[in-house]
Amino acid sequence: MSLTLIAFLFLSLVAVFCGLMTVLSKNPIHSVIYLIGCFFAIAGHYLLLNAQFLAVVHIIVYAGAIMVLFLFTLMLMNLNKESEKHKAAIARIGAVIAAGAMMLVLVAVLKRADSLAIPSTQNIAIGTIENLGRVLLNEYLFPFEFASVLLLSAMIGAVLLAKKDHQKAA
Amino acid sequence: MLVVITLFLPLLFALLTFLSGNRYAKYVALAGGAATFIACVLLKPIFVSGQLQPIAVSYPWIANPVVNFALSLDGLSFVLVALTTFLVPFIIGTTFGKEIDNAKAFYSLILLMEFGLLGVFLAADGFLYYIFWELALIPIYFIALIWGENKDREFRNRAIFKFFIYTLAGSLFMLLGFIYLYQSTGSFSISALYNLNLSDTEQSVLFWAFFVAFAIKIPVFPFHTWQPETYKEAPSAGTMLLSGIMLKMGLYSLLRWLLPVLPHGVMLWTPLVIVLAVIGVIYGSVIAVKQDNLKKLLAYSSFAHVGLITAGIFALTREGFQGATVQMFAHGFNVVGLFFAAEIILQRTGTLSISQLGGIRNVAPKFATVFMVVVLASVALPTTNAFIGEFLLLFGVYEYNTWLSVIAGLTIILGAVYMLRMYQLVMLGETNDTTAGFRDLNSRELLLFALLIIGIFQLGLAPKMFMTYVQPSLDLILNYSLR
Amino acid sequence: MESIFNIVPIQYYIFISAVLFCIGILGVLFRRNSIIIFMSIELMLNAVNLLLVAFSTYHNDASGQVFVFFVMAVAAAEVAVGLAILVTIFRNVHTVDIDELKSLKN
Amino acid sequence: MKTLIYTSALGFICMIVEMLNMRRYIVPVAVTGLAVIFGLNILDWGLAESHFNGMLVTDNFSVAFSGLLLLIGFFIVLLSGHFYKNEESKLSDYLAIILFTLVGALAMVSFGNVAMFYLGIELLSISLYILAGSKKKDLRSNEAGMKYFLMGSFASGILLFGITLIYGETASFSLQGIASYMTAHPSPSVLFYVGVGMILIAMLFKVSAAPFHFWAPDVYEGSPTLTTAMMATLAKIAAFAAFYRLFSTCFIPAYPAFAWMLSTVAALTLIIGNLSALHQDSFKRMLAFSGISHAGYLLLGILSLYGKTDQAIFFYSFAYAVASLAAFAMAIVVAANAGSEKIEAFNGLGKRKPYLAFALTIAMLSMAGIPPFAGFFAKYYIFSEAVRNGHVWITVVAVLASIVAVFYYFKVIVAMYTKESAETAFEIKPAYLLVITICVLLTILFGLFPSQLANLL
Amino acid sequence: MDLGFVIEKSAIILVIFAITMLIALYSTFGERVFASYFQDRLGPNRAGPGGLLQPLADGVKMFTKEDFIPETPNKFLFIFGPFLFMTTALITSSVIPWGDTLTLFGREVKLQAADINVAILFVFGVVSIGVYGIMLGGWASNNKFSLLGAVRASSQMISYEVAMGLSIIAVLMMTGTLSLRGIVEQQHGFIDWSGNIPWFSWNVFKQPVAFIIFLVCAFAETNRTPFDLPECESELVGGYHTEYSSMKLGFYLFAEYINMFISSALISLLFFGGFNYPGMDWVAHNLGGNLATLVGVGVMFTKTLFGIFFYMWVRWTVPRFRYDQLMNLGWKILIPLAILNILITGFVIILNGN
Amino acid sequence: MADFKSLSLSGRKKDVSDKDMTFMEKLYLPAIAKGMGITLRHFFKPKVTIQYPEQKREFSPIFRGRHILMRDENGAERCTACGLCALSCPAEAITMTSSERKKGEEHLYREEKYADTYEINMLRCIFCGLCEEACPKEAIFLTQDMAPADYKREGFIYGKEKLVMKMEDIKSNTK
Repeated sequence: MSLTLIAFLFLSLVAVFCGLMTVLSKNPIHSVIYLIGCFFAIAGHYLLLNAQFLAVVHIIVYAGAIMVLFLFTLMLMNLNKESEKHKAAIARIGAVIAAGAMMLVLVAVLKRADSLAIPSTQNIAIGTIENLGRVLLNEYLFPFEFASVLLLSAMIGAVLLAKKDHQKAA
Repeated sequence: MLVVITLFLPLLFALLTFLSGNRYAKYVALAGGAATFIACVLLKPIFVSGQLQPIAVSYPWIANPVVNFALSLDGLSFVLVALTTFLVPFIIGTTFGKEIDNAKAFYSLILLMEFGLLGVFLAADGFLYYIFWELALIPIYFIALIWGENKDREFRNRAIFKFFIYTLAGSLFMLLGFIYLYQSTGSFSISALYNLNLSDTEQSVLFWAFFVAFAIKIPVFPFHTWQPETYKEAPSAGTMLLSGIMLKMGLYSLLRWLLPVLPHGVMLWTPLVIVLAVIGVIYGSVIAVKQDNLKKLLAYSSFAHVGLITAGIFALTREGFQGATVQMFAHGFNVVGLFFAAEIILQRTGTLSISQLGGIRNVAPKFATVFMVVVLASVALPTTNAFIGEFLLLFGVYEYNTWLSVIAGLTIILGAVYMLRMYQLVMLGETNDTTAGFRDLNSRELLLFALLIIGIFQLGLAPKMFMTYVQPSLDLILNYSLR
Repeated sequence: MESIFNIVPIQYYIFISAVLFCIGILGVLFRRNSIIIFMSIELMLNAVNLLLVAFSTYHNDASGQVFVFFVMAVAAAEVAVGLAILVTIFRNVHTVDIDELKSLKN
Repeated sequence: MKTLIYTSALGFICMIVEMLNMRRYIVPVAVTGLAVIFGLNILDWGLAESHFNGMLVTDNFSVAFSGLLLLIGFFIVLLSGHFYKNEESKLSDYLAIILFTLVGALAMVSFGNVAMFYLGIELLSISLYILAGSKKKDLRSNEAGMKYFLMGSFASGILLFGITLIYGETASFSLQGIASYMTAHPSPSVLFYVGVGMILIAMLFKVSAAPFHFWAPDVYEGSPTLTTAMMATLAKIAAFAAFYRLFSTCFIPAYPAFAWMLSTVAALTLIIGNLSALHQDSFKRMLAFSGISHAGYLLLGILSLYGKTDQAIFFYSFAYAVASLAAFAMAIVVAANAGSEKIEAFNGLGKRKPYLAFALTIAMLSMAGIPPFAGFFAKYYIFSEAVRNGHVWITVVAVLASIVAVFYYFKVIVAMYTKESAETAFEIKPAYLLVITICVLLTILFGLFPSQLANLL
Repeated sequence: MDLGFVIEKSAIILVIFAITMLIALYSTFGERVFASYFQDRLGPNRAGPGGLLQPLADGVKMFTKEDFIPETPNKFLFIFGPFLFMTTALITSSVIPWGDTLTLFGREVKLQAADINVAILFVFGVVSIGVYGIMLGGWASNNKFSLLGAVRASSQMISYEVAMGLSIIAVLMMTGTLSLRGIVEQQHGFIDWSGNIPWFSWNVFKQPVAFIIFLVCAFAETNRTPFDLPECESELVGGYHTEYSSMKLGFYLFAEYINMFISSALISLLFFGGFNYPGMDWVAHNLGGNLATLVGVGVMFTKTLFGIFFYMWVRWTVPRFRYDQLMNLGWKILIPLAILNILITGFVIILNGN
Repeated sequence: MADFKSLSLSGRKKDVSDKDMTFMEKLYLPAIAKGMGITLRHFFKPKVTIQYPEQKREFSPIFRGRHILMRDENGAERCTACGLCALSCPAEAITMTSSERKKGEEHLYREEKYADTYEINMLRCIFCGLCEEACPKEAIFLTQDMAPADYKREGFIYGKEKLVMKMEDIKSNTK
């Protein structure tokens, strides 16, 4: 067992555990924290895969912005009371079976994907910011710009929806 | 070119009628009907050295799929076009005595329907034919829906809707059939379809795609269930359109679009169809005997008659074809006359229930006379038009199968039974409260009946000329059908 | 540099992300709290991102990692909008339980 | 390409116009802008280029669908001026979002790279989530937004997983790259099949095909009607165009493996959509189910992908779009006047407003597929392609389904012409009249001369 | 990984950790002293000579106070909050280059714990995690004031992180690297003679606008006056740490000073040339590289300490913002300004490039 | 009353104005810099702190501090417990009980009647000096000392043990 494999297994374990706990925690705040843990594990995977830049961006965006928003919303709504009712037992069992079956199918099917050859070398320059920037702003320039329209639309929308109307409802 | 004008005149007048406003709508509509009739008369195909020359025009219309605006007028088409163009102004004329609200819409729908009907009879392109087939359906749906007689709105809506769904369902399968044919030939043109050679399995499946559509329209047992209700619920003008002309669409289509196109399919299923048709004949007649509602009785009688025509067509003999054509024409006149009479009764007495009527002859002798003539024509008294038709039809069926013809022949007896019983109950006997104040025919109604009766006897006494028109087309169709 | 996939086969990455993805699906089906459903969706997206990066390294192709940026941008936008919708609902009914949202069922 | 850029620019312009305090010019500016862009779009006809390293492709397919989407956008913008009159201060926001939705849709019909496809579908969806939930005080709207959002993002998660697996197999995101990989490797590994399957499922979610349709009726009913109109037309058409482009260029080899699935889904969609529409009281909900069933017909077009069915899909989309826009415009008008979205609200319209009733009748007839309206030819083309590609049985199902469809479309017609209602003032804004008239005219025009449109592609 | 490397790094980490703690410790003292000086007072001067042992006394006081945990459903989070806040504050110091290379025992020793190529992003990432400490702590306190403080803190930090990042981008466009060491090394000396026109090499002269934005954002990120809304006593009775006592409170307060220290260090690295000083070449040439490096370290610390002083200076000058003013400043002024700055920088770079 | 608004008692009144600020003013930076300058100036100003235990401030000659109950030159208490001080006290801080002088106590109390207990609540006392003025026997005075701090409230109720002049101070007093 090389160090890398151990790291991989550890990170995977953490990711899966945190992922499961995200789903199963009763308290939404705990879910958020587990999810952040999961994100850290995934960032660790990115580092293993030599995508340092992405790892950091992942942390900034997901842990630093998105999850803060979640937490923020949860706090505003004050949902710490663990008052969530469970779905009907049948629905829950159904959900577990459905997801489990999906997983089984995926894993079983993808297990057959052993035809993928192992590449002999790995270009460590791929994940550097220079290289990513080059690809992003040459080949993917247009999607990059397009994403800005997307973000703008989301921004307008979020303001539109979340802002309270000041005029009295007629 | 004239054929195109004939076709589009009703459409033009439909627009004019709609624009002319409620007050003048009926006159404009009548003018339109008359103009179309005149155009039709002018259109009369010509004989060149004893041979009838079909008129054919074709303009490219849709490039994908290849659809041409192709019209063709041969003898068979001409007969039906003539029937249509004659009956539409007649039917418009029958409505003059009645206040109709939103008259402009009513009359323009009638003319629109005429447009569709003419299109069906004239189209020489499968797709065009299909479009006209559907186009004819929509106006009659609205006529029946909006101006229907019965006060029970829900019931009426359901009945009319049943009719619509039935016909539409049938026609959609026909569309599928056409699509399939188009995939095989790459063309919708009638000549291409006539010369198509499909395998027997294909033909036998396609047969049903087409036959169901036609059978519903005709209607053939067991596709007839929409008919009596619809006839009863529709306004009389609508019923006349339905029974007088629209039925003929189905019969005409059998001759024009089914038999020659899918001869093997037809061969395969003929026994079944004839049996169904004969069942329809007997069934319709028997039920008719027991009817109390005049319009429903007429509807079942009509059902019985068209059953016989269908049987005649599917006998695939010369006589059967001839009889079918004659009877189509004759039935158009007769049934319209009957429904007109029913309409008059309804307007004067406010009821169609046979049991409530009686003794009208005592107060309205003129009406009693013309009604008698029409009733006799419809029971196929010799010298009337229907006699020739029924005779030829029975002969055709006889050639196919003796026993069937015997059973079908019962229709004459049963027809006489229920028609005369009806006449007796309605017209003869003692006058009662409902019929006491029955006004006799006015001059307009008399004129209309006179026109009708002339038509009845004209065909009954001199069928020869009629045959000369129709025969070449029938021979052609027969050739293709017996391929 | 020697490829990491000599030590950790690419299949492992496919598995781990498939498992995470399914956990996300489980969350969507299992929970009633819409915020948690929402988080489960984020988990699904992250599973995908992980796989994208793995494939990107595997193919020595940077476009996979670039795609991850787009996914992140989209996720951020989705979160903004989704939470805004959540807040509007919460203002009206004071719950985020999706099974309570039944006014549209006939 | 130009189309897409100019449309997003138009969105910005709308916001700038608001900033300059010229609120009453926003709608005219947007409408004019869209008309100009429509013209510019047509100028691209016949080009076959790709831009920005193959991110965007201009070909006849994209130009035709862009034109259609711009037309829809044009109508929606026309209607929006009055629709949002109570929230005038937010008009520019709404308009900008509507235009950005349009941009997303445009990207979905002209993408040359999966990245653009993904971003386009997300821009479209996110904007629609916003619009769906935009009636803040209305719980139904909130719910619609929430449901649409959860389902939409769930679907995009699945879509992404599919895209990733495809990337894992082919090492490329560009359609060209994937296609050339496929020609080089005719028997791809299981990754590819799973990927295509997941993309397929996600797309079925997005186009609300059964059994992934459960969100659609609720969302359609709860959203503001104009948004519902956008979802039913703009979003659905863009999704189908993208569906077609994606599958026809890249995934043909994997296609036979999924044909059974698609045909099952199409059949289910047709059956469920039509049968559920039958017993709806709400006009909007009825339209929602009818939208589901129309998705079933369009799926027939996708199913027959082997032949070149883009013209059939295009024509169907067009016919469906104009007819439903007319219907939705009517729904808005009637709901504004009668205060109800039930079918009973249409009672007696035939007497009170014969023209509107006539227009709606034509729209309904067209949607039911009755000649000579555009909807008939749409169905004809779809059926004909399906039959040509040997999918006879599913076509029979489709025919049966379209018979069922007549039932609910005619419910409205019957209500308009035979039911009575109290005489109340009935008011209609010119913009609505204009949109309805244009839609009906187009329906009739392309019913009479369908090949002009169908032969475009 | 040879042993020498491990030892070297361990030593550096230890030293940096110690220095960081020490400086933070004395910042608390400095705060009080400077506060009194600005108010014409003397400040604490009793504990030890000149009051130098005051921080220790404070520490002892903190440790010996009662460790009180309020009635809360989340005891774990209540404890976890200050821990997280402290940890993230400390982690940041690992990527900061405190000096140039030192040659010891034949080894080139970089005075930095880790020279990673995405250092700035790393800092941002860690800072963005730091907000959880406040949020979780404030939320877990089960107290309205704490919650309000936490909510304010999180929204404020997220908002200003955007402007901060944007302002940095303009700098990064010029430097072309994300490595802090790289950025510092580009600001070599004081005056850059390499170009056509000699110009100051420190970034503050090239990017004054970015500097100002960064500075303002740094204040907001560290929750210092005038942006100390999350903990303002007059409104929120201490904000997110109202319920905290003993060492957990100490952690919060302490972490704030560490943050201050780190952000000052960042400012001096990014804008004031870090360990560069005028005439360093001359020193290196004449007095040896190691000495020059040591001077550099001194310079670096001087700059950093001045930064801390500046924090305190501002604290006693500028009054606290209102909440809406804070958000307006962040979103409506700083972010557009930063974007404008990026645009201008971009234009200048393009013009220079051609 | 017309210029009531412009009336300024302190002479430093400034009219509030909401006029639009100029761009430079809106920047705030000059103002902040100015403010920074002011604070910095204060940083270097001489400090005003008096390090109390070591350094003390001069008291004013009229400073009124802790009370003292005087003895005469023989060491006898002057107070006769007449109660005028308590009466005059606006804060009602003074309470006392009186007793008859016994035989043999003349060296202790100057008059026949004396204060058995005499308590001043220093928490209430406002150091106005009215008791001093009211006293007909010149028995109570306010000194220049300050009342020291205490840990408990009870400690601030000064009884005779704290109030009465120490014997060793008599000499200085007689001067």
